[in-house]
Amino acid sequence: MNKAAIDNQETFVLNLGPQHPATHGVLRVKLTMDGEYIVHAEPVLGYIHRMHEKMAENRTWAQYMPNTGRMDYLSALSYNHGYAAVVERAMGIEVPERAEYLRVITVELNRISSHLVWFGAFILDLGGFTPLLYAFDDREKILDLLESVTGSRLTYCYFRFGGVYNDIDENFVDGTREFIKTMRKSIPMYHDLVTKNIILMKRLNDIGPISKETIRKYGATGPVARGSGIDYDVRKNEPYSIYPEFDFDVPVYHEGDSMARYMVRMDEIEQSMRIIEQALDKLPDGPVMVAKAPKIIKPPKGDYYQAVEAARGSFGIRMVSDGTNKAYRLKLRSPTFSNLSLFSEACEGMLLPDALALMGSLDLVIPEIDR
Amino acid sequence: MDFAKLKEQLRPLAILEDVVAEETADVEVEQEEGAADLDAQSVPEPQQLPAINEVDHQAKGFDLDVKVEADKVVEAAKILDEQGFFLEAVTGVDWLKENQLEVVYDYCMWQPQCRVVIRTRLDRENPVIPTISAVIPGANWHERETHDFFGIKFSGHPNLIPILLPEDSDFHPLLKDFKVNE
Amino acid sequence: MGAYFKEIFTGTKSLFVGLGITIKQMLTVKVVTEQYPHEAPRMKARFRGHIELNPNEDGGTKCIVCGMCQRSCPSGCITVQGEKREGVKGKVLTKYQLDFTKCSLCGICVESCRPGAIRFSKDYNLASTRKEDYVFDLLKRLEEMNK
Amino acid sequence: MDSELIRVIAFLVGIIAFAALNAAYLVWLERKGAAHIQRRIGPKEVGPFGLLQPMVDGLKLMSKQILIPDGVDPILFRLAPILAMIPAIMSFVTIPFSETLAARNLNIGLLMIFAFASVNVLALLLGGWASNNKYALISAVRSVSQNVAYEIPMLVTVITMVMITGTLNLNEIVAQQPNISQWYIFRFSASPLMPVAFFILFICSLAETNRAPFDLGEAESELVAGYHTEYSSMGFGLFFMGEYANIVIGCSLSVILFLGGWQDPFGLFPGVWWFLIKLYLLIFTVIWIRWTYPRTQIYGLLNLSWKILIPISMFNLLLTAGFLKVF
Repeated sequence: MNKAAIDNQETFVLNLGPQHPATHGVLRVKLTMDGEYIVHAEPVLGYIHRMHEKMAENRTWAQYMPNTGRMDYLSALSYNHGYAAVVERAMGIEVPERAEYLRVITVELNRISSHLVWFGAFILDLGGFTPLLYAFDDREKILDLLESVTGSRLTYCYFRFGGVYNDIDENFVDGTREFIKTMRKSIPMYHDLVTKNIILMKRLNDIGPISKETIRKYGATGPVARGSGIDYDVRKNEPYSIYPEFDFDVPVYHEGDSMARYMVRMDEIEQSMRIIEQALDKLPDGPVMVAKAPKIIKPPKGDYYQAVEAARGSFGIRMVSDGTNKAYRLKLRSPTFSNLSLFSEACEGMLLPDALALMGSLDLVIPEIDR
Repeated sequence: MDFAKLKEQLRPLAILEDVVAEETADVEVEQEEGAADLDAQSVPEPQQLPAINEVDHQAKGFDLDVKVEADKVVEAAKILDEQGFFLEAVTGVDWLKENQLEVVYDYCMWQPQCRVVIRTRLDRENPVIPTISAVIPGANWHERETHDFFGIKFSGHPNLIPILLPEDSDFHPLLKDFKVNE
Repeated sequence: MGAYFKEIFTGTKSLFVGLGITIKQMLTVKVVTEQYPHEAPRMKARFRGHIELNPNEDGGTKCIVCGMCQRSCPSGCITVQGEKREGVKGKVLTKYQLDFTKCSLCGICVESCRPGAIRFSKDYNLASTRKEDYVFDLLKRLEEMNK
Repeated sequence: MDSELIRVIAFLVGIIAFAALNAAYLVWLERKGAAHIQRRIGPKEVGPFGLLQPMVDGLKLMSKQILIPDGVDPILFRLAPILAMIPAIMSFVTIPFSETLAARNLNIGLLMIFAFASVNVLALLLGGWASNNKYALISAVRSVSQNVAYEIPMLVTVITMVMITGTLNLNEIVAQQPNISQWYIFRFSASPLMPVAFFILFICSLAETNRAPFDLGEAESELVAGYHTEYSSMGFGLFFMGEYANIVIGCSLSVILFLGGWQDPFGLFPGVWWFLIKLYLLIFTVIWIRWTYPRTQIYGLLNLSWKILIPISMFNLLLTAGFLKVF
């Protein structure tokens, strides 16, 4: 913004990260600062790059499933879902209805837990510590529920090609209903404690506005896009699994500022709960695994694409199969990679704390960016 | 968005390609296949159609598949950008046997849902392709990533340094002849 | 001017509401944390710990040394060895080693095992300063379990 | 030795011991309070209810090596933590814990406290500057602008108080409020805005001591640890103690000026316990506030000061002057 300042060398470079409390992981942002104003920001990525895409080429299709959950440790199931769905699409596997319901229930639970962590961490970025622990308390209930079904708490690896690997029991259904009841009570509390707080409103309203055009040019998706007035949700626009059977809204806010993104996510928690409730009501009986599951996974030649709505946006998998038991090429399109790429443009001329609020509102999960 | 109009706009960009008999399976095409293989360099036969194919979304996950020459990707990006598409990802595929590198651009539109794939093949020895980051700034990082993984050079790219790999890396791990040390 | 005072008023009110919520949490909600070393968590029935050999009725192993687990493991952390013995049909398991440093607890091995010879253990309390401690000899573990 | 000297030495030792112990146990209170607000238990392993935890923490801090990083200004770097501590301790000299329990019953006690309070900001500035660390420098600059902004409404409010009380002597101010109806916070005959004045003073003392939600200086999610990023061991410890001592001073002032100091609310048994009860209730409020709100932003903070607190305190000043003239 301030060209004169750069020319006169009145700027300095501030290294935000790779180890910094606000970057939630090992992201480094090279900030050129004019006082506390950001002249230029350059995110430096790749500190936990693991080359998941090469691993896909060295493992069988089934063996790669655990990897997908490890990309985004907060909403691992969405990523499992995307991967399972693309292989099923290629092989033409019909997933039993009950399995689809279980997928939706668990993915939506996982989405709520992811948003809760984001909520806590975002307020932590803004200097409020307590909401983090309230959010973690609520999330703990989800983790317990998911653990009772999948067997683990973070990297679930619950889906299989053609279904899920375990059926749920009555306890899970009751527990989920119980959880939704308590969550319905918690959300107004969060709104009273955080959303309506004048300090928070002052910090988020009109901070970091992102225009519709910027969103489109950078390919941002998910709550970031929906906070800028773009009504795009893969679950609605390009329905997969059994999402068309549920009645839910896509929260859209038009302001484009950090508050809008915040509100989108808070509203999404409510919508996810609605989906879960409907799914529990309609849950059909039947197998959770396709009866004639192919023993050896060898998708036919060709390339396939599948997008799913992960907690952070549209997660896409482009797979190229050469008809063998390993992927020829597997491209993982992670939503936060695109979402973060607009940060550099959006934060120019902002104060450092505002830029961190903006960064927090993008909901970064670094392993997912770096893959 | 008018899908048919978009197809018309993209049609001139697509390379001409021998039609592989599929859903448009005609007897003529089948006859031509052998002939086209014999002299691929000859003047395009009427049966060599532009490589712009509508794809069954249910089966493949995208709607339009366009093969273009490397120097047409910018033009394609402009057309799609004007139509309101956004760029999902840029990536590559290494076709070692054919000694070619494929660059794939995934475009998507929010409403109505439409996914367009632009793909182009490059020579593996000298993979250079113009950048589309001037048209779509979001492509910047995706192209850097593709450069990291495949060594594809995006000419005109403002900042083609490694993004995910270490800044001093000189290897391209997604090439098929890259050896993985287990 | 009206908006100015209104903002002061609503803002102050929101601050007091916040204070009310936290003090209510402090006074009414009981502690939810688990006092870990004093009270150990109970693992869920499906908890995916590291694998262990599933004993049959007489304490032996059900393993038929087919090697499916070894092949299905994405990380290559399972080593199975067996040998032919006289008078016994099929192979006899001589070594079942799990390199837990590489294991990602995905559970594919357990699913791939047709005789049901391996299962998840409930161990979560794994800590050591040496890497070698995480190379488990599951056959030995089975013997110890039988004692 | 004459008794006056013994008295001074005894009080000095007492004050330093009080400041140190108080800081240690305020940390304990802070951790416990935060924990229970957050549905946790907090320190509980060392001693009953974790009461020995602050002692052990203090020992740990003292036994650590003082690291002086390369490139720092060696003199200023060492000076800053001391400078953070001294004004806080000096201010204690004039605080009347009870009618007789005060090191010095100064006529200009109020003035002295504010004089030392403004020195405090120098410590932050020096610490931030000498650390040769960009985060610390940003933090120092923020702290200074914040302190300057909040000194004004604070002093205007205090001037209002001085106009009402007619004295700068803290003990006399307390003596004027023998029971709850005569506490200055409820003295509507002096000015109908007295509770507002109390809030302004309280908010300002929060801001002056860099406490949440005004802790821009050590905003840990932005500036790592602010001006004491580079400090280790007791260098950090002194900053820490200084901060808590300042909280005590700020809250004491509020108690003395508005809540009747050591006076019993019912006018029965005045004494040091009443002062301590009021003081710690107010300190608990400070802690409670910290664990409730997110941090303000620098312009929000300055807006609050320049657009809200200063006009209101100025108005209050005029109003009080008018009331004094008329009644």
